[in-house]
Amino acid sequence: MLKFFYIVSCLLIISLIEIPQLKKKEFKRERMFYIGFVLLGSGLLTANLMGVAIPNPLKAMEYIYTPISEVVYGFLT
Amino acid sequence: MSFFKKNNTFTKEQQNRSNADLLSRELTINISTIKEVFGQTSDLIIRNTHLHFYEKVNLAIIYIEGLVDTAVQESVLNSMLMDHERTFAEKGNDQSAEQVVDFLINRILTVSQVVEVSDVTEVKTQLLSGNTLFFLDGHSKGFAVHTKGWKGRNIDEPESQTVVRGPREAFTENIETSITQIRKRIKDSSLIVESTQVGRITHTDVAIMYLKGIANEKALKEVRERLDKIDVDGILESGNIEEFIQDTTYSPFPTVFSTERADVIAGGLLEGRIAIFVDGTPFVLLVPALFIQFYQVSEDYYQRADISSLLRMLRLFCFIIALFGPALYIGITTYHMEMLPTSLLISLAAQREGIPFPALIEALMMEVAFEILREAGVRMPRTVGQAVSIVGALVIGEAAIMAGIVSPSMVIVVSITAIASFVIPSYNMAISLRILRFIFMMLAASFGLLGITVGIFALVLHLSSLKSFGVPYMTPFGPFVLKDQKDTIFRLPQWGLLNRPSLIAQHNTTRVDNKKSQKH
Amino acid sequence: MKRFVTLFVISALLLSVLSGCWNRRELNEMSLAVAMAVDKSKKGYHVSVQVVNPSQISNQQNGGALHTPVSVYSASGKTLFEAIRKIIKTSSRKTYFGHLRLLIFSKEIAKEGVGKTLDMIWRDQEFRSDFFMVVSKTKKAKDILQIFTPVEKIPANHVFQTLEVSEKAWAPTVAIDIDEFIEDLLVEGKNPVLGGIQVHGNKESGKNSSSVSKIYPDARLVASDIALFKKDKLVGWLNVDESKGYNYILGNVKSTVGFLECPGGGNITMEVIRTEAKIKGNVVNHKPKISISLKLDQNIADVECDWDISKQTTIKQIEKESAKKIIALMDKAIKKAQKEKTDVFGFGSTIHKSNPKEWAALKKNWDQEFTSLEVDIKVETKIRVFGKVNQSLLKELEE
Amino acid sequence: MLDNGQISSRQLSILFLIFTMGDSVLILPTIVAGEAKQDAWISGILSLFFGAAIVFLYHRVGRMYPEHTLIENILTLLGKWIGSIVALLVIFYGMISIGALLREIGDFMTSQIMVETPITAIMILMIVVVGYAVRMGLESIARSVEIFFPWLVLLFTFLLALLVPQIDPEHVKPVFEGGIKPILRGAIPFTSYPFIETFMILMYLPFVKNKHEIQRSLFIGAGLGGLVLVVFTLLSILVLGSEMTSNQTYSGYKLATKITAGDIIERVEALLAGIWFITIFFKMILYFYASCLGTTQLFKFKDYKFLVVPMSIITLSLSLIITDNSLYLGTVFVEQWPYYDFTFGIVLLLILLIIGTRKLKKQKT
Repeated sequence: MLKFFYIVSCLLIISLIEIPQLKKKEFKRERMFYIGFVLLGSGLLTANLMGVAIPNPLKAMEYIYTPISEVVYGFLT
Repeated sequence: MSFFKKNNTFTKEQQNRSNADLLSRELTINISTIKEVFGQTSDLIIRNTHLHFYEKVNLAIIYIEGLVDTAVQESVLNSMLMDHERTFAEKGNDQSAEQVVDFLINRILTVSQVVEVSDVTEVKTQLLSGNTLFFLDGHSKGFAVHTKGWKGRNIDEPESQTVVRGPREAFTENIETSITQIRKRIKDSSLIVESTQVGRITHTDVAIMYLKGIANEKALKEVRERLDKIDVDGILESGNIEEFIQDTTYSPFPTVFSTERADVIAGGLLEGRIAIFVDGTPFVLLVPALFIQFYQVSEDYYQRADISSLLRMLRLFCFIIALFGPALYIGITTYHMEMLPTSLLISLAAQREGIPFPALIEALMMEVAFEILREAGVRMPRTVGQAVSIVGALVIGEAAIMAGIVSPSMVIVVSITAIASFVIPSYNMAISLRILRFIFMMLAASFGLLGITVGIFALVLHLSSLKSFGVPYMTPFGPFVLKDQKDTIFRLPQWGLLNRPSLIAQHNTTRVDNKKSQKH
Repeated sequence: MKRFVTLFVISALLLSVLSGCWNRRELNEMSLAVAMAVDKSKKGYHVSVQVVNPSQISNQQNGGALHTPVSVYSASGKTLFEAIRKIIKTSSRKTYFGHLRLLIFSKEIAKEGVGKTLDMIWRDQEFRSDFFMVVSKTKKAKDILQIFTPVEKIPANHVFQTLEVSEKAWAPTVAIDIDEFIEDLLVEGKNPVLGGIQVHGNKESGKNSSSVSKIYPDARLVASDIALFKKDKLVGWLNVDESKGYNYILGNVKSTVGFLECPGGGNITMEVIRTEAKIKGNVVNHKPKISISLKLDQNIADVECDWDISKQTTIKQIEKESAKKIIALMDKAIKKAQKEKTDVFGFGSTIHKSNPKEWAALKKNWDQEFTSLEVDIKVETKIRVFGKVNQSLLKELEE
Repeated sequence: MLDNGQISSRQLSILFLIFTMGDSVLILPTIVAGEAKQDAWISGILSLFFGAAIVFLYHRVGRMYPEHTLIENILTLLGKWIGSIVALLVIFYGMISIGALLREIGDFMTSQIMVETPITAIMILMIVVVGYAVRMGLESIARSVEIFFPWLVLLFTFLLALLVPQIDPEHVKPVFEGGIKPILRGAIPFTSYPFIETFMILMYLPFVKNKHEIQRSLFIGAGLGGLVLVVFTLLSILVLGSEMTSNQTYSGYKLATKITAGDIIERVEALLAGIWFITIFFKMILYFYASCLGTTQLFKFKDYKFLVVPMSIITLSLSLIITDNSLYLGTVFVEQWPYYDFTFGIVLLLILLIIGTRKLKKQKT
């Protein structure tokens, strides 16, 4: 829990410094993306730290590539 | 003489700027204007008299006491008030005021330089720079006679950068003396001095010096622009200038080199660097400055090449110790004990028995105590300084160990680090190491060698992101320039140093006529 | 942007400082284990650890002889790791194994197989691989840790150095570290060996510090013999001669001593200074064959008989005799290993390397093949130096 | 150009060399020795030839539009819709690679050196520095890699010199025991980790000053990097033996523990871990920079620097998500990851090359 607070407060500080800078330059789209990305990232991070199961992208990769791998290995043994 | 020439163009510029307060033809009005400008200051001397040879005209001699060289001034006054009647009379007695002035300037005043002044601002500057002003009644221009000269320090040995072999001549606070010291060393017409004044109130003389055709034009333009941009009431030391013109403010590393040694500046100029002189300080700035430059001393070029190469390596080694010494000790003894030989580990462990603090706190305590001692030693009068060091040595070296607060090995580490940091020739680089050392200690205490590695990573990234007047700070390591390696960590013998650093000089990098360049 | 950069650095620093020091161990918060002994207990393992008392070792404090230079903690547990952790119950500090010098297995454990035990040590990152492993010939391995040793204050160091030096200058011992042991286990066609250690003298009084205050201590730790393993199980021992033979075969001998009986009574002693062994494998008609050739340089060290060694014929004879003797030693070792059906010499792996195709067929039944393996030994000795004198004193006295 | 920095061809060589070595220098010998046993080094030499072909492919793809990065190529050649999706996949590839690398180094640290330190802390420390590097811009990265390079060479020479006495030539025997198949099996990871994974270098080619020297730089970088890996693999086998090499999770680290030089230089593996740190760090930085730049080009942002913080948070969470334990990642690295690399590093690039050459031909006629 402490870790979580720590990370979130760090992010908050960094964001508070960065967002005004983006505002100054009139980067509107960039600002939206920034906020979106940070929220997505910290959401994932928090969920992970809270122990929520998140689908693992490697599982998808495993699903796609295992047949290929097996074919190649079958060929080479 | 280029300096003075440049000075003239400077005054012309100023003329254009302030046409508002032109001088009057009436002498009394002029005098009262000046009195008004300076207020009731008592060192402003105004003498009303008239020329000996042309009594018709009233004359005022104005100067500020203490700023003028009395010997020069005396001779000037002498010549003015002396009997020139006969020579003058030859030309007829009813001359116009212009002719009088002409005669006065060209025939009588036996000084190097006379400048016409026509407005009040200029009067102010001239007076304040120590010149003596003449005003003739009925003439709308005054004349500034060069009588500058106030008591300054004699040329002394450098205090901050001492050498065993090499010239013992340091700059003084007087900018003209300093410039002369370089001129004396580089007798070439390509040595250019550009003067300006910086500081709205102090009007400090600042001069840029470079070798035409050798110095990097881009950097030169940059220097001029940055100097022009400075807008502040006062410049008291070259450090003020340095802060205004450096590339990166938030970096512990200096990107401007400063020295009080004339030979270092001369050497830098020959490499194509640009020197910035500031009146009132013996420290002259040299740009662009590279990281490695702070680990070289002028003596390296006066000693034998092999010896100075070894000494340079020693200095870099000391850089590593000064930066990482305590951090490595903390990191290894608290995280990587397997790296120590067993017997050493046992003896370290024995020393640490009964020490109440963790290694980090122990090291911090010692380092802070040492920094206090060092600072005290610098600020103390010399006679008291001795006492401080004795007390310090006793407190740190003996009592702390006896009391069981720190372990002897920590004392060894801290003192070696301290001594190593004294080896670094440049004071401002040594300071940056002092700061970084603490950061590395923290990193080592929380992540061991990993923390140090990560710290080194960030440090190198930071260093390679720095630039000094357009030249990457870490040249010639990153970007790597093979040709320039000959004078960085190693120094080849003089016959090997035929090229100037390529990123600094950029063109005209050959030092010698190629036909004659080979050794025999 | 620049402000951001500085903030980035600062936040990184804060992170590192505030997050604390998880892995930090102060030197005075841990005890340094130098030797570990594993015995069998009813439940599982009985682990004893010899830790250093730094203040007694260091040169600083020479006063207090109140404490011993090392202490032994022990605990029992179902698994090795549990037992090691249980030691904390008796010791005030966490044990640190990064500087372990010696790992002793009791005979019982070795017979049951050390593989189980080794896994934890092999896996754990704190254990390095530069400690020696030995099998205790004394019944309880723990006893070995309790013997005071002279000169070297830390007994583990004493044993470590004994093993290291005696492997170099006295052939019949081996100093095996965990890397070598595990490599021998993993390699096809090779079985590992370990050195043996035992206590000579009075075990009980050797545990008292008064033992080392005598010039001749009551108990001494002696490295001797070689333990034969089949896979990870102890199956037998090589005695002094066989151990020597073993080392000759593997070319481990750097220097040792051998003697011959003179024809007219008395002995002549040779110092071996250089050896070079080559093992070659071959398969003829599906029958594996090993040939060993050994080249050996000797010095004459001690002539205690009246043999006339100034003659070249005598020297030739000595060379021949000593070669014969060494062949006998090697033969003995091989015989013993064949009897125990364990290929500690790696003949199998030699065959594997020279004839990989044949090996595929042989390896299934290698233990059986090994017992009837034909080994051809060739030894070539050369006498190089005769010391400061040429003729023996006895011979001179005769005249 | 978003970053108006430029790198010299020399800096490109070094960057590519370190990119090639990357994490391979830590884990590759283990994986390859697991397949090809004592013939792993032959796999390595074989892969050098495959690698040369692949690097040639990179060069050809980069040469089509010398001013375009990979993402720009994808967007122009594959059309708006397909292009955007493929570009997103490539960016995701970059990010998940950083996640995997981060996890790898975290696992390495927590299993070998600092057991009690939470992996998150180590990974945060790493990503902070990587992000810092990306913020500094390409020129700074290139300059710092030049500064690190001599140290890398020094450490490597040191390792090599001190391990030569430990070599046992018997360990490479018997050669060709299992025929060619195990060697080819070993060559799959040996080709994919150093050579195919580095296709992201195409994001950097437009920034090179001397375009005509790109080919040379790429070959020098890949050649030297590959050679180092072969030497490393051979060394692992010669010193540790193939059984031990495949038994150790980090054979390179184990190799460093073997260093002894007369009781003076011993137990220096924690220092030599610097080799792996430098290379893995730069691999992460190169992926990170490429991903940021790619995203910027895909969405036509004006600056890439603001992406650093959000991207680092996402990669950090990715590295936590992708695996529960180090073993799973290990198996994926051996079994599936090479083919994942293959899809992007070869299939995608070949498609781009074919479409690109056709288009260029059409423009000419």
